[in-house]
Formats: sequence, structure tokens, C-alpha cells
Amino acid sequence: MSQPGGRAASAPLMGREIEPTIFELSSPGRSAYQLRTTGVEALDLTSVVPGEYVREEPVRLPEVSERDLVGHVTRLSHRQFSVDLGFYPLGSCTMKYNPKIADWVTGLEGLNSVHPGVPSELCQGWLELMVDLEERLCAVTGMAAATLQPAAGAAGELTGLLLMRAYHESRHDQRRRVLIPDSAHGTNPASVTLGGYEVTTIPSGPDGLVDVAALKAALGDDVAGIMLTNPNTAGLFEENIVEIAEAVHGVGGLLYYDGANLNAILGVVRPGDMGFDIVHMNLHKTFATPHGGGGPGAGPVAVAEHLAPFLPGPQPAREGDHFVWRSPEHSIGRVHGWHGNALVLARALAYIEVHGGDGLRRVAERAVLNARYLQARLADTLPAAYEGPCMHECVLTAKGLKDETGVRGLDVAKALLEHGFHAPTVYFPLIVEEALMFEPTETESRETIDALVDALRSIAEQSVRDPDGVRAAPRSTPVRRLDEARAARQLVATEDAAHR
Amino acid sequence: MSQPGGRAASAPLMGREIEPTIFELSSPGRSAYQLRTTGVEALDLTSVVPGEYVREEPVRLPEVSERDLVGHVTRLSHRQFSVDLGFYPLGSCTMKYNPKIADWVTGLEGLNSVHPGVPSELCQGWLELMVDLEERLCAVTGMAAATLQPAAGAAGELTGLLLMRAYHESRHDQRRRVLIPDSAHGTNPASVTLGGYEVTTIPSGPDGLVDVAALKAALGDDVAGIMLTNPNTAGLFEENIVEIAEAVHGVGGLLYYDGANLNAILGVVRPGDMGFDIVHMNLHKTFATPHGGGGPGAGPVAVAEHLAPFLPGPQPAREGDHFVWRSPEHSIGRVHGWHGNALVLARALAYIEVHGGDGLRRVAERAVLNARYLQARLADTLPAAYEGPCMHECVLTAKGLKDETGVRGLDVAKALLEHGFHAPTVYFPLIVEEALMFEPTETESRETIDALVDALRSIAEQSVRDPDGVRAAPRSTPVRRLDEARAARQLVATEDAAHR
Amino acid sequence: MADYLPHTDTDLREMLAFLGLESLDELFAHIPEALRLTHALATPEGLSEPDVAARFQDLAALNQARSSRTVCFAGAGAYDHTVPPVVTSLGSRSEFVTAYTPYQPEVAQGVLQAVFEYQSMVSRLFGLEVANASLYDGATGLVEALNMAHGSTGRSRMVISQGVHPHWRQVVKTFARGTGYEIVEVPLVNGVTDWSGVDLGEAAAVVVAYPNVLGAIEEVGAPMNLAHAHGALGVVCANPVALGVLRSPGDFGADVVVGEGQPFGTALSFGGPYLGLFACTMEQIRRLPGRIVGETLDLEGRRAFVTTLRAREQDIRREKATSNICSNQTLMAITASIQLSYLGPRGLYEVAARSAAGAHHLAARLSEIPGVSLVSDAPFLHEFALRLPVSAHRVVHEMAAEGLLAGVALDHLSEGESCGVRDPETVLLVAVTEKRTREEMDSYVDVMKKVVA
Amino acid sequence: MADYLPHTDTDLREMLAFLGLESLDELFAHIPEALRLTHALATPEGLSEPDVAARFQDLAALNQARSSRTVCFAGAGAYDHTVPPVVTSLGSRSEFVTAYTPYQPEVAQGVLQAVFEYQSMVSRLFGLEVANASLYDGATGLVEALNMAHGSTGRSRMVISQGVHPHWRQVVKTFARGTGYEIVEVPLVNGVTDWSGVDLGEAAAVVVAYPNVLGAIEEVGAPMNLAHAHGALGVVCANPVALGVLRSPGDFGADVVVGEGQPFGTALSFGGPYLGLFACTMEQIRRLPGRIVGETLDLEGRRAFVTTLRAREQDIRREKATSNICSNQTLMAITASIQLSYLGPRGLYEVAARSAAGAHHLAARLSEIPGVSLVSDAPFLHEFALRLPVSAHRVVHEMAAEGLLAGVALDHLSEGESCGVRDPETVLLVAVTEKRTREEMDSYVDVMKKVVA
Ligand SMILES: Cc1ncc(COP(=O)(O)O)c(C=O)c1O
Ligand SMILES: Cc1ncc(COP(=O)(O)O)c(C=O)c1O
Repeated sequence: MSQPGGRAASAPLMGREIEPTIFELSSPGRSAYQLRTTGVEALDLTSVVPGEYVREEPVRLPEVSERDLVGHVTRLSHRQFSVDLGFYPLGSCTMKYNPKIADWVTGLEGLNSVHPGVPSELCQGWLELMVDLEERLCAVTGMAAATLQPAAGAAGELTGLLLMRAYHESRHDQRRRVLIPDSAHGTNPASVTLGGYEVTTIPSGPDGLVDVAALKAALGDDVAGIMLTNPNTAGLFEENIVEIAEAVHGVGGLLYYDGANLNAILGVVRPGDMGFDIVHMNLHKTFATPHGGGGPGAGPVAVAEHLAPFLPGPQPAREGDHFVWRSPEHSIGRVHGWHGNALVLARALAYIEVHGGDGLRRVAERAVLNARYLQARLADTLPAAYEGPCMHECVLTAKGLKDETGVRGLDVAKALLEHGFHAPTVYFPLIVEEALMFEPTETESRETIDALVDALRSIAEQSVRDPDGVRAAPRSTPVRRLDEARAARQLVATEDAAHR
Repeated sequence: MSQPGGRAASAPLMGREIEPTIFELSSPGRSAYQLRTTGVEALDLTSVVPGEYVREEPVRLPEVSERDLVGHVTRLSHRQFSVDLGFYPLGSCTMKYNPKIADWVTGLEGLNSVHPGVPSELCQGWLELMVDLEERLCAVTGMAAATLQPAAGAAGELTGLLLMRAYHESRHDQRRRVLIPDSAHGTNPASVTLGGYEVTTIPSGPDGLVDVAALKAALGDDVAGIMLTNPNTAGLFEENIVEIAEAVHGVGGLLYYDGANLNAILGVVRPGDMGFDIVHMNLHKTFATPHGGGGPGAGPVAVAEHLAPFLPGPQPAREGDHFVWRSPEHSIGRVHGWHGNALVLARALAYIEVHGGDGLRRVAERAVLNARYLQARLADTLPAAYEGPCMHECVLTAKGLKDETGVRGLDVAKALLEHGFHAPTVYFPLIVEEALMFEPTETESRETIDALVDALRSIAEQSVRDPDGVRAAPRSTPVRRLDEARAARQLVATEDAAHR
Repeated sequence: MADYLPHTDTDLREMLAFLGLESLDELFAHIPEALRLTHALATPEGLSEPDVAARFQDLAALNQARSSRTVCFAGAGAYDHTVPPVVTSLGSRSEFVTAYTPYQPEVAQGVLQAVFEYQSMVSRLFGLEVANASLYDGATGLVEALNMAHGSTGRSRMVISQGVHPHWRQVVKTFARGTGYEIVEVPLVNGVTDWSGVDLGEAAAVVVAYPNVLGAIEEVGAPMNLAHAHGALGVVCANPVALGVLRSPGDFGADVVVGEGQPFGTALSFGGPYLGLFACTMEQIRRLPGRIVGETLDLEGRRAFVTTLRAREQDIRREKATSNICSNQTLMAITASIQLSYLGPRGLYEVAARSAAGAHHLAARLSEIPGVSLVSDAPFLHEFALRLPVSAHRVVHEMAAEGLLAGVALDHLSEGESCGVRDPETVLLVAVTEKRTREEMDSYVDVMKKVVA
Repeated sequence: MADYLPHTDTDLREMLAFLGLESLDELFAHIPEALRLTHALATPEGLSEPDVAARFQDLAALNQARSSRTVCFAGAGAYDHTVPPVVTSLGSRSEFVTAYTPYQPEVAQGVLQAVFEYQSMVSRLFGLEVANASLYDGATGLVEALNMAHGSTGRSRMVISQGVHPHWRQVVKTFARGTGYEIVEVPLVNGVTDWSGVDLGEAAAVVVAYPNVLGAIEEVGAPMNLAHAHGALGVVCANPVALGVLRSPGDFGADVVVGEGQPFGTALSFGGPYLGLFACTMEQIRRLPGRIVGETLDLEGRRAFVTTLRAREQDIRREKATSNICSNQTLMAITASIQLSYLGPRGLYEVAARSAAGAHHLAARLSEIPGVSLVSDAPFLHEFALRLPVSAHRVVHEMAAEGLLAGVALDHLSEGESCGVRDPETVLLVAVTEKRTREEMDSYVDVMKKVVA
């Protein structure tokens, strides 16, 4: 099926049509590619590759002109919301503004053209950059050493759990369980399983904090450790963290800090000081390397002194005024094909260098101020799920609204799209009914937050007046609500499946 | 008035609200700027600048965070149609695809960071580039020498007219008039006036071509020259060009070629061979340096041998294996503050180098094929204004439609927006009633043209059925039709005027 | 063989068949045969994009005066100010880059609103009521200002200070060949214009630069008053960065202000594309050259923007238009408005003040070198003219070898136009921007010492 | 003091007042005082953006192995293929870059459709029915493949050819510490896997590389058949560019194919962010790790895309999820789909064929040098292992000084993992892409001659 390539009808700027797929735009014989003139003679492939391995026909890729490709992708980009277009208060995701200087950094030929397999003498700049970043991350978390290899937060978690395991094993200490609060992010339990441990879920108290008594009850000498975020996923600071740390350490367990919420405490308090042994960071959250529509991120792991010998290797290391690769003595080995998501690391370092220590503290202050302000302003519209002062994000509940009007949290989120804002995170943490989790981040202005409050108020009012109207939102987006059940029932995950 | 900064409601992606101005987004005390740390001590300005010159308060510029600035401009970009979003068949404007390699070229530090006032030894690369481009442009037009200084087509026209004047004056030949066909672009007569000449308008015949008899009748020894485009603005090739050239040269006049339509004849026929003495080119049209929402362009002028001594200077010139600046003997002087729109020139050269001679001919062939095909396919919907075979663009007329349904050419153009296409040029050339001028360009596919044809047919059908519906279009664009009279009557051209 | 054409062989065959043609050549059958080319154009064969990229990298490497090899102290109308990545990335969004002039406002609000914001900022910067959507550059902006003065006064005598950039004056003279203006230049004395001996009778315009080409901060009020006393328009050529700390020309009574907008977000770019800033009083609005964007409403009452007062323009008024300009420098104007929003009031102030601080620091240190002195003792901001004991060209050349672009040699710049100083071959124009560090200046001083010793 | 925060003093005052607070510090009053920092973080003071930019430029200049200084003949899993400006510019559009995972499909059709197109292309390239939305990189992709095999077979014995990249095997071993898999390595003989002596009893997966780390084109059908005969899944680690000319692993019966997607539009980037390509049979769909985008309709019947089969994922299934992956490499996946559309069938073929032509040309020329020979006589495509008479590390070092990145020294790469060759310290892995010119290769040969002489 051939389709026009030059029409913007699919773009929200004009019209309401769908954008054809690149395959639908394809026409046999059309092409865009241009390759260098090399002066190398063509090779008869069959003379060097056994016949059975030679592809009979080329891979069925799209055949488009450069012009049609540009039109297609540009129109797709106009069907995509982003931080650069507007407020994205998605809780737990820290969708702050991503400074453009970081894009510029990744454009440096001296960084982006370096092959990862070169000897250290040929990549001194990269090694220095990485060592600097490790040092900064240790300073921020209060830790002794770090690895930059993990490609995202979840990879950091699993790395941390393997470190935990290596540590216990080095002491010939067999342990079986890892404790996780019921408010934890799904990657935590999934990582625990992959780390070869069993999950013991710790309930949260009515105040949204870990139930310390329950936690203590769950402790035992088969507990390898605990995974916590602090502030936790309810946006609350675990005030009993010192008591918790003592209890876990008391049975020989380690404390793992899920750094997804680090933004709240930069320069205010450090995981190391709270008693954590292992910390991962989501550079794509706290350090504003953008999220790329789903990735790439980077999930460095920092550890206390006693865990440093187990870190993945090879590691960049300073040696006098030179930099070398070195593997920690009892390294668990590689967790990435090369050295981690290097250009993401470069972005994060640029961000940290611009801010410096006091700048990072300002980040945390403003992030918390914005969230606290938002929560307070919404108190009579969408009450907070918990009473305690929130940190950088607040979990509100639409339960009251639902009971009163039948309009659910998801409907509120969808209606918000209609008002020009991205939705909050819905139905997470799982322990809060009709949860709406807002994380305004520090880069949004007070006016923006006020406008969000106004929008939510008007949605709440409309919910009373015209609940069906709210449930039908959004209307003016490129597409409206989707039939998600159909997508799963009749899986069409490729162009070929679509035409089967 | 303070407004939220983080809302995408104004973006067509979501909602239908307007985007506040950057001033409305401004909040006193907010800022984005960061400057280098120089180690230079601050200076008490009043110690070096007399008090009366020192500004009392800073310029009232917007005060925004970097984040709000990015949001604002990105949202504005989502309210803007462009070639990269879709088909832009704007006649006379040659809105072809602009290859991204040219953007890359302008990003080269070795080109974009060079100060224009450096001695030639320090900018050999730039001089070579310019000389190369001059040579290519001469080859394309069949001319002997060129200047790259004019910043756009109109500047090229005026430069050409001043060359014409200098030429005649050098021969002590006083001339008063310049002939221009009635189909000419408005810049032609405006340039003639600024060149110190009077315009004599030559009518077009019913075939859309210059009325040769009328032209001959208008000739005399007070005629400095004639300005023509060929193909002309009706998209038709002036088949009598040799006769015209002989006639004009016969009275001692010169022929000026308005190169806005050069795309049609690349590698097919050259202005020099047709008898033209002076040619300007619109690099932002024919050579795909993009149009930038209105500019920058570049309007180099190439001339025959006898006009070369009058060209603007200084000019880049090859001298052995070096490049120098040199001023033509009888140069009319500078027509640009420096050397022309240099980075636009670099883009054009990249475009030409990719195509080569045969590639340029392919451009012309496909451009003409597309236009001819479009015109033929629309014959029964919107007939061509003239019978002859069109070149790279076709002028159609909605007169029949208007007579039948009351729907005007402008309405058709606006309705086209609703279908996802940019409008054609309307009501130009002035000599065609209800003119709709389509220039598909060579970079559009047949499918795209077919889709345009379908859209126009459906608009024509709707015009019969529901003329008011057509007249109310567009509906789904970021804004609908504007009150243009109000804009002129109550001029508000600045933020201050808006709040006066 | 590289190109960007979508036509497959099938497309070509079927489209030609639809037209009843046999070959592509037949598309041109109506063109007189004698004219039709029978051989390929005399241009090199097409290369692939990566080949062309390699060629351009080679060319770029040949420019010794690039920022990675020489630290820029050159100014004279083109300045090495900060262009932050955020401005570059916003200003190069493809929706702006690949749009045409906003003829269909329903789908061009992006460009239109950005230009409206630009006009607003230029108007405030220059202290005048209205600004247009941009002109080609500062030099051609001055030409348009003179055309406006001619239109306004009906006179043709243009009185111009020699403090105006020599290239601008050359451009003015070139275009005056067509309009027939008489150009009267007013000399500089000790670096500033001496208006005392000038006959302003029948003057259409009185033009002064602020600061002038030598960097001197000139009197602006006096020539404006002189202009008005003689029925002429007062025109100021302003350095727009300097206005971050200097009073707006409008405050001194200017009728028209033009400026080179390059310092606002546009790279040095070997001189273009730059940006002609242009503002004037409301009185002159009907004579304003180029496009103007105005505010209005759409039919549902939404605020919207549109090009307005179009009757001035060439496409409607043709030979009677106020100007022949059509394409302008919109993209640079959009970039300038982004850069000015980035800077804000304090940022623009800081850029000007820090540039001035650097210039005064450097000037003081250089003046200590035997044989080196300031050309004039007039006040200056971030640019100054230096008298050298040797040829300025030689100094530029030798300092470039040490990684410093020392400035612009005045005689190289002026190409025979007078800038009111004796022995221009020993005069060097030096500019300092907020980017220049103390270290760079120290090294400048050290190298200069060696070179002139 | 630089930052990106919008809060003015007034904002701070009023927001705090609204909250009934006196100071920002009070926001943290509920945090135990003993924990609260009383001093600034031990990180350097903040710098302005231009200062940071200068620092990064300095760092970048320290990398001798950058493209402007050394021509890249290194491969071993990371390749210097063409990335045209059009792909970079589309792939870096800020709507994609600054979006989150597409949780709200109504406003995320851009990313969702782009990923759907990516999945479609990966599926066709690998010859398997379904592909996911990306994994971190090739190495962790292999880990996920093994987890899938474990889930599918209930077994934990992973049989892996030593032709698989040594880093990938290291990563597999690291993660096997958690999952407890037994890793059985199968040796290479004359550069290709020798499956003869392997006990495949209770194997969950049989893994082969195609081509392998030495560049050899290995038999794929045989190990797949072996796997199936023993109830294991057949897993192929494919070089995706090679598949431009080589048959898809799916054709040979592979159940899972993983690959490193870097060659599709992603710069070398010192090793990341790259792209884990992953495809499998429909049979394994419920065990597929990571996100999948599927097609559906919106409530007005428009085609639309959405992440689907979400019940597999960690946020819903938690400790029973098929994988812990959350953030993936979407942006690289989008870029890869753009690059593959740019190349099209013929372009991808050309890239592979030209790379192969270059590699064979270079290999032949190098083999003529005394003491230099190919490690294996197995067929290869665009990458080969060279036996040198001296240390490969020394050769890399010395050739770098002459502007050539000669390749990757095998022992540097393998860090103790066996790649089935003796004396790995004298083995150099050389890769040639379609970018390498004959001139560059000639100079490579000349320099190599000198270095090994
Ligand atoms: C609390 C928490 N932990 C862990 C993660 C996982 O991080 P990543 O997506 O980088 O793997 C997230 C990400 O959403 C998170 O919010
Ligand atoms: C036929 C013709 N001539 C001249 C011009 C003027 O060119 P420019 O806009 O570059 O000044 C145009 C531009 O629209 C044109 O179409």
C-alpha cells in the first residue's frame, strides 16, 4: 500500500488523520542512502561467503526518499509530548528541564567518535571524565567508590544486589531474603529475583512510612539486605531511617538505596550518612540527562568502603596524573558490554559541573518547595494520601472524587492532557487507592504550578457537573483513548503482523 | 501579566489555546543567561562613559528561565508549517527539500567561526569555497563572472540594475527606461525604481508569453534593458527569447534574467545562451538553502564578459594556488556589509557538489515532470490559465469555480490547509484571474502529487455542495482565518503597542 | 549520481505515459532546439554526501582564523559574543528553518509570533515605537534608512559621519548610484565627528554612529537636534550590544535607528547571514521598508499575528514600493529574539559591561607598551583603535601565528574610505567581548610586545 | 552559582509564606537533624555553562583516538559506520529526546509509532516474528535471552560458543551469579566453534555468534538443530550490519536473536549509549523482556499504538516479571529505525558488501607482509583477526601515532576470557567499514609494514 509522503494531515498542526507507517510510505526502488566513494573494488560475495549464508534477497526495509523520511519523522515528532513542549509532572520520573549544554557536549567529536576498545593512553579525556564523575557521585551520596557501568536504574539495582551477594559470599554468609517495602518500584522486586534472592514485602504504615515494627519482625540472619528509597515512593522521608539501618545492620544485612528520588535530598542529606551501603542513581532523572522517550539512562552504583572491592570492572582510575583501567580485587565482573552509557555520563557531569555543590542543594530545595506548594494548594481538591510533609513529589488521591462523582484518577489524568499538561503518574505507588503522583521538579515556575492547580480544580468541578465529559477526555489530542485490550488480544507488534 | 510557562495548551498537540508572548511569560528577576568566568575585574561604567550616555535602567527585555524559553519557542515551532512537515507547493518559491548535509556544513567551526575582517591568508578555505561557487554558478548560467554579495534575489536585481547603469554610463550612454512584463514579480519594478530607472510594462499575450510586438514597439534607444524570467511567472518558457534578445540588444539594451525560476532549466538551457547579460540566482530556491521562515537567502549575480569589470568588490579570486581579494576595475562597489550571506553560499555549494552537472539536470527534469503531471491531472478540476506546456510550475485558475459556486481561489487555498497541504501562491501573477500557482518541485513523489490532486478535487466537489463550508476553512489549524483589516487599522506591531 | 529525487523508474514511466510523452527530454521539446544544451554542465560530477562532507572539512581546516586556532579580538562590526547551545538549538528548529515567508497565517503563527516578539525587543532596545521584521544587514539597513529619509523629506542630500563603518558608507555610495543621492561625509576629529563645518541645508538625513567605527562614544543628541533644525531625519547606526549599557538612540531624538544584529546569537560566519535591525518613529510607518507583523484576532476571537501594512511592499505597490526587499533575514531575527530573551535585561547589561571591562583592561595594558597608544581619548566601550609603531597588517599576521586574532587592520577594513585618522595602516581596531579572559588578554599583551619590539 | 531554576526571591518568599514557613531550610525540618548536612557537598563550585564547555573541550582534546586524529579500523562490537546528518538531526529532535516512556499514548504516538516501526525492522532483519522496543546493549541482550531460555525450558545450563564477544560472556557470567546458571563454553577450533565434544544434556540455551568475535562466519543451522534436538533454545548473537548480506538467523531456526544495534546510526560514543536488539519467535512472546508496542484503535477508530502485553513487566508483575528492565534505549531504537529507513534494502546491502570488500582488500594486502597472517581461514565478512609477529598492543600504540587506529588488541579485549586462539597478545582484530577508503588502507599497510619490520 503506497501512501502520500508529503502531507502534514497527520500532524496535529493540520487535520486529524493518522500518519502512515514508514512501510506504507515506501515505494519499491526509491532510496535515500549515500555512501562514501572509497576507491575499493566491489567484491563478489559468493567468492568469500559460502552460498548457504548469502541472503537471497535484501532485508525488506522501507524504501523512501530522504525527503519522505524527514517528513515522516518530523510529523511523528509533532505527535509526541515532551518536556520541551510543556509541564511533565510525572511522579517518580523527575522530568525536569534538560539543559541544552549537555546536547552540545555529546556533539563533541573528541567524545563521541572515540572507539571504546582503545587502550587507555588513547582515551585519557574519557577516563578523566569518568573518574571525575565517580568522585562527584560519591560526594553527593556520601559513598567511597562507584561504578558507572549500569545502563539504567534497574541495571544498577541488579548490580547492587550482586554486590550484596558477593559481599556476603566473601564472608561465607549464605543469605536468602531481601526486604522491600510494599510501596517500592516494580524494578526492586524484579531485580531481587534476578539477584537470586527472595522478596519479603514490608508493609507501610498509615503514615506512608515503612512500618518499623513489621520490618524488625521480618529481620533475621537470612536477610541479605533491604532496598529502600528515601524519600520513598510516596514522596515522604523515612524519618526512622537511622533506626532501620541499625536494625538491618544488626542482623548483618546491607542497606540498598534506590536513588530514583535522589533529587529531593541533593546537598541536604546523604544516603551514606543515613547508613546505606549501596546506592544507585538515575542520572536521567536527578542529573537531567534526558529520558529519550524511554531511554537511554544511566544507573551508576556507589558503595561504601567495604563493598568497593566487589565493584564491576574494569574501572577508570587515577594514577598520578594519568588514568588507567583497573579491576577491583574481587570484582563481580562486567555488567555492560563496554563502560556504560558514556555519553549519558558526560551529560551528567556537565550538569553537575554547572551546578556545583550549592547549586545541587538549590535544586533539592526548589524541587521540594514546588511539590510541597502544589500539594498544599490542592489540599481541598485532591487531598494528599498521607499527612506528612512531602519531599520532591506528592501522592494525592482521587478516591474522594471517585466516590462522589465516579470519575477515576485515570480520568483526571486524561483530562489533564486536554488542559495542556502531561498527566501525573497514576495508580502508583500501588498501596494508595486512586493514586495521582505529581512531581513538579525544580525547573517549573510557580505560575506553571498555579496553572496546573487551576486545571485540576476545573476538572474536579467538571467531574461533579459533567462526569461523562471528563471520562471522554482527551478530545483534542492526536488520538483519543485507546482500546488497550485489543492491542493485547490481537497482538500486532510488527508491520508484517499488521498485514497478516 | 504573568502566565504559566510550562503548559503545552497552545501547541496544536494538545488543546486550542494561544501561546502567550515571551513578555507575558516574563517575571521580574527571573533569568537564563550564563557567561564565561573571565577573571577580568568589573568596571565602574560611569568612570569611562559620560553620565548622559549611561542607560538609566536596563533594556526591558523578557525575564524568563531557560526552561520557559525552551518551552515557548518549541511550542511556537509547533504552530509553524514547514517543508519538513509536508508538501509546500508554493508557486515561484521552489520549496523543495533542503538536505540536512547543508545544516551540517554550516555547523563546521572552521567555517562558522571565521571573522569576516581577517586578511586573506587567514581565510583561504572560505575564499576557495567562494571561488568554487562562483565558477559553478557561471557554468550553470553560461556566464563569465559572478558576485556573491547580494543577500537575496531582490538585492541581486538591484545589483544587476546598477551594473546595467554602470555599463551604459561607461559608454556615456544615458538611458531611462527598463522594460518589464506585466507578469513580473513585484521586486522587479521596485528594483528598477531604486536603480534610478523608469518601468515600462510590457503586456503578456493570451498565451501567457511576452507580447513580442508590444515589446518591440516599446523599444528605443532610451531603453537600458529588460528584466525577464524564463520560464516566466506563468511557468511558461518564453519561446521567443532569441528574437527578444536580438531586439533588445539591437537598441543597445541589456537583458536581465530574474533567476527565481532557474530550477526549471538547470542543465537544460542556460540564460547566457539565450542572450542574457545579467543573471541573478535565488540560492534559497534553486539550490535548496532553506528559506528560514522568510530568509536568509542569497542572490548572487552572474554576468557576461562585458559586465565583469563592473561587478561589486572586493571579490575572491584564484591566484595560482592561492586566493586573494580583488576589486574589479570599474567596480560599482560593495552591495553588502561584508562578503554576502556566506553560510548560505556554503550550503548552496554543498548542494551543487552533491548533484554535479547531471544531477542538476535531473532536478530540472523531475521538477518539470511533476508540474506538468500535476497540471494535467487537474485539467478538469482547476484548468490551467494558459495552454502551453508548463515548466516547473503551473498557474491554474479558479475563475470557473468561482463563477459556478462563489468559492474563490483564496478559499481553495485555505481549504487545502485543512487537507494537510500548504496552499499554493494565490493571486499571482497578477494578470491571471483567481490564480493558483502550484510548484511541486522535484523532491515530491508522485504519490504526494496524486494526494494533492485528490484533495483539490474534493474541495471542488465540496464547493458545489457546501460552498460555505469551504469558505469557513481552515478549522483545525492553530488559528482560523484572521481579521487582516483589523491588523492594519489598529496597528499593534510591538508588545508595548499591545498594552498601550 | 547522488540526489534527493523520489522518482523510481516506474514513476517516470507512468507519469510520462500519462502525459503522452516518451522521454524526459520531450518535456523540453518546446524550447528552441538551438538553445538546448547537448552536453552536461561544466561542473564537476556529483559526489556523495560523505565525499562532500570530507571536502568541506578540508576547506574549513584551511581557515586559520577559526576559533579553535585563534582567539578573536576582532570586531569592526562583527563580534565574537556568546552564543549558548540553547539558542542555537532553538533557532535551528526545522519548522523555522524550512518555512517560507508567512503567507498563510493560519499555519505560520510560529514564525509570525516570534517576529512580533523580535520587533518588540528591537523597538525597546532602540527606544523607538516600531521595528520591522529585519533587513539583510546593518549596511543595507542604512541604505533603507536613507531611502526613508528621502521619502520623508523629498530631499537627496545625505550627511554621514565618517564614524560610520566604512563598508556601510561604501554600500550607501553604491546604491546612491541608482537613487542619485548626494553623499556628504563629515570628518572625525580626535576620533569623534566634527559637525561644526557641515552645511546641513537641504539635508534629508544626518547619520551618526554610536559608538563609531573607532569605538568612540559620540554625541548623539547634538546631530539629532541639528538634523531636526534643518528638517532632516536623524539616523543613528547603533551597536546593539553597546545599548545594553548606553542610552537608547530614541532617547536622543533619533527618527531612525539601524544596527547590525549579528551580536545577538549569530556566529561570525565570515560575514553572513547577519541581521539588519531597523526601527523608526510611528510617523514614518508608511515608509517603513520590509515586512511588519501585527497583532489581530482570528474569526473565533483568538489573538493571532499576521504580516500587515502590506500596501508598502513590492508585491503590491511594485515600482512605488518603499523598498524592493522580499526575502529578509527572518531566521536571524528569530534567533536574536531568542538570544535577547536568554540574556534578559541583566544579561544584556552584563555582556556590555563585561565587554567594556575587558576592553578597558586590555587598552590600559597595551598603552603601556612603548610606541603603542590609543588613537583617540574619546570615551569608548568595548572596542578601541590602537596606534602601532609598525604596520597593523603585520601585527595581525604575526599574532595569528601565535593563536591570536589581534583585531582588524584599519586600512584593510576601510579600503580607501577615510575614517578620519592619519596613517591608517598603523591603526588596529581591537574589540573585546565578554568571552575574553584575563589570561587571553595577558597573552595578547605579551605577544604584542614581542611583535612591535 | 549557575542553575536553571526559575524561582525569583518574590516567588520564594510567597511560596514559603503560603506554606507557613520562614526559610527553605525548614522544608527539611522533619529530617533527623543529625543527618542533615551542615556543609556544602564536596564537589567543585558551580561554573557557568561556557566555563564547563571549555573544560569539556579540553577533555575531548585529550582523547587521541578521536576521528579527527585517527582513522578507525577498530571493530570488535563497535563500528565506525556512516551516520548521515539527516539521521542525527531527526534522531535528536527534542520531542523524542525529552519525552518519558510513552505512558500516555494519546500524546505519545510519535515515540510509539517510531518504536513500532523499529520492531518491524528488527523482526525482518533477524527473521523472527516479534522484536521488543530495545534493551540496553548487545551484552545485556544476551543475558535476557538466557533468562528467556531458562523461563522457557526450566533449565539453567547455558552452552555458549567462545566465538561470542568476550565482554558479553563476562556480562553473562556476572549476572549468572544471581540466577545461578551454569555457563558452559564451547571452544573455537581454527576460528569457528567446535560443537563436537559438547554435552548438551539439560541445556537451556545454545548460543552462537554470527559472525563471531574473530570475524568468522560460523555455521548457524547446526547449533540451532543441536539445540532443538536437546530441547534447548537456539540463540544467535548477530552482527546486524552483516545481515545486510547474510541470511537471517531466523532462517536457520534460531529461537532468539540478539545483536548490538550501535552500527545503525549511533556514534562510537566510547561504548554507550548503544542498543540491544532482541527478537524471538511468537512462542516466546509471554517471556519477552522489556516493552512491546502494539497496534490498536482509538475510540474513534483511528489506528494508534500503545505499549502492550504489559503484564510481563516489572511494574505489574514485580518479582515474577520476565525482566527488571524499565528504562531502555528508546532513542537509539528510534535512531536505528531512521537509519535503516535511510539505508533501505539496497543501502544496507551496500554497507555490508562494501565493508566486506574493504576488509578483504585489506586482509589480502596485510597477509603479504612477512610475519603477518590471518588467524583463521574461515570465511569472514568485514572483520578479521590478524596474527602479528609482535605485540598487538604495541602495533595499536605505534600506528595511533601515525593517525591510524589499527584495531583492537585481542588480549586487551578479552581480559582473560578465551577466544580460542593461542598467544592472544599477538592477535589484532581489524574491522573495515564502508567509510574506509583505499587510500586509508594503503597507508594502513605501509605503516603496518614499518611497525612490524
Ligand atoms: C523508584 C524507582 N526505582 C527504580 C526505577 C528504575 O529506573 P530505570 O528506569 O532507570 O531502570 C525507577 C524508574 O522509574 C523508579 O522510579
Ligand atoms: C520571480 C521572483 N523574482 C524575484 C524574487 C525575489 O527574491 P528574494 O525574495 O530572494 O529577494 C522572487 C521571490 O519570491 C521571485 O519569485
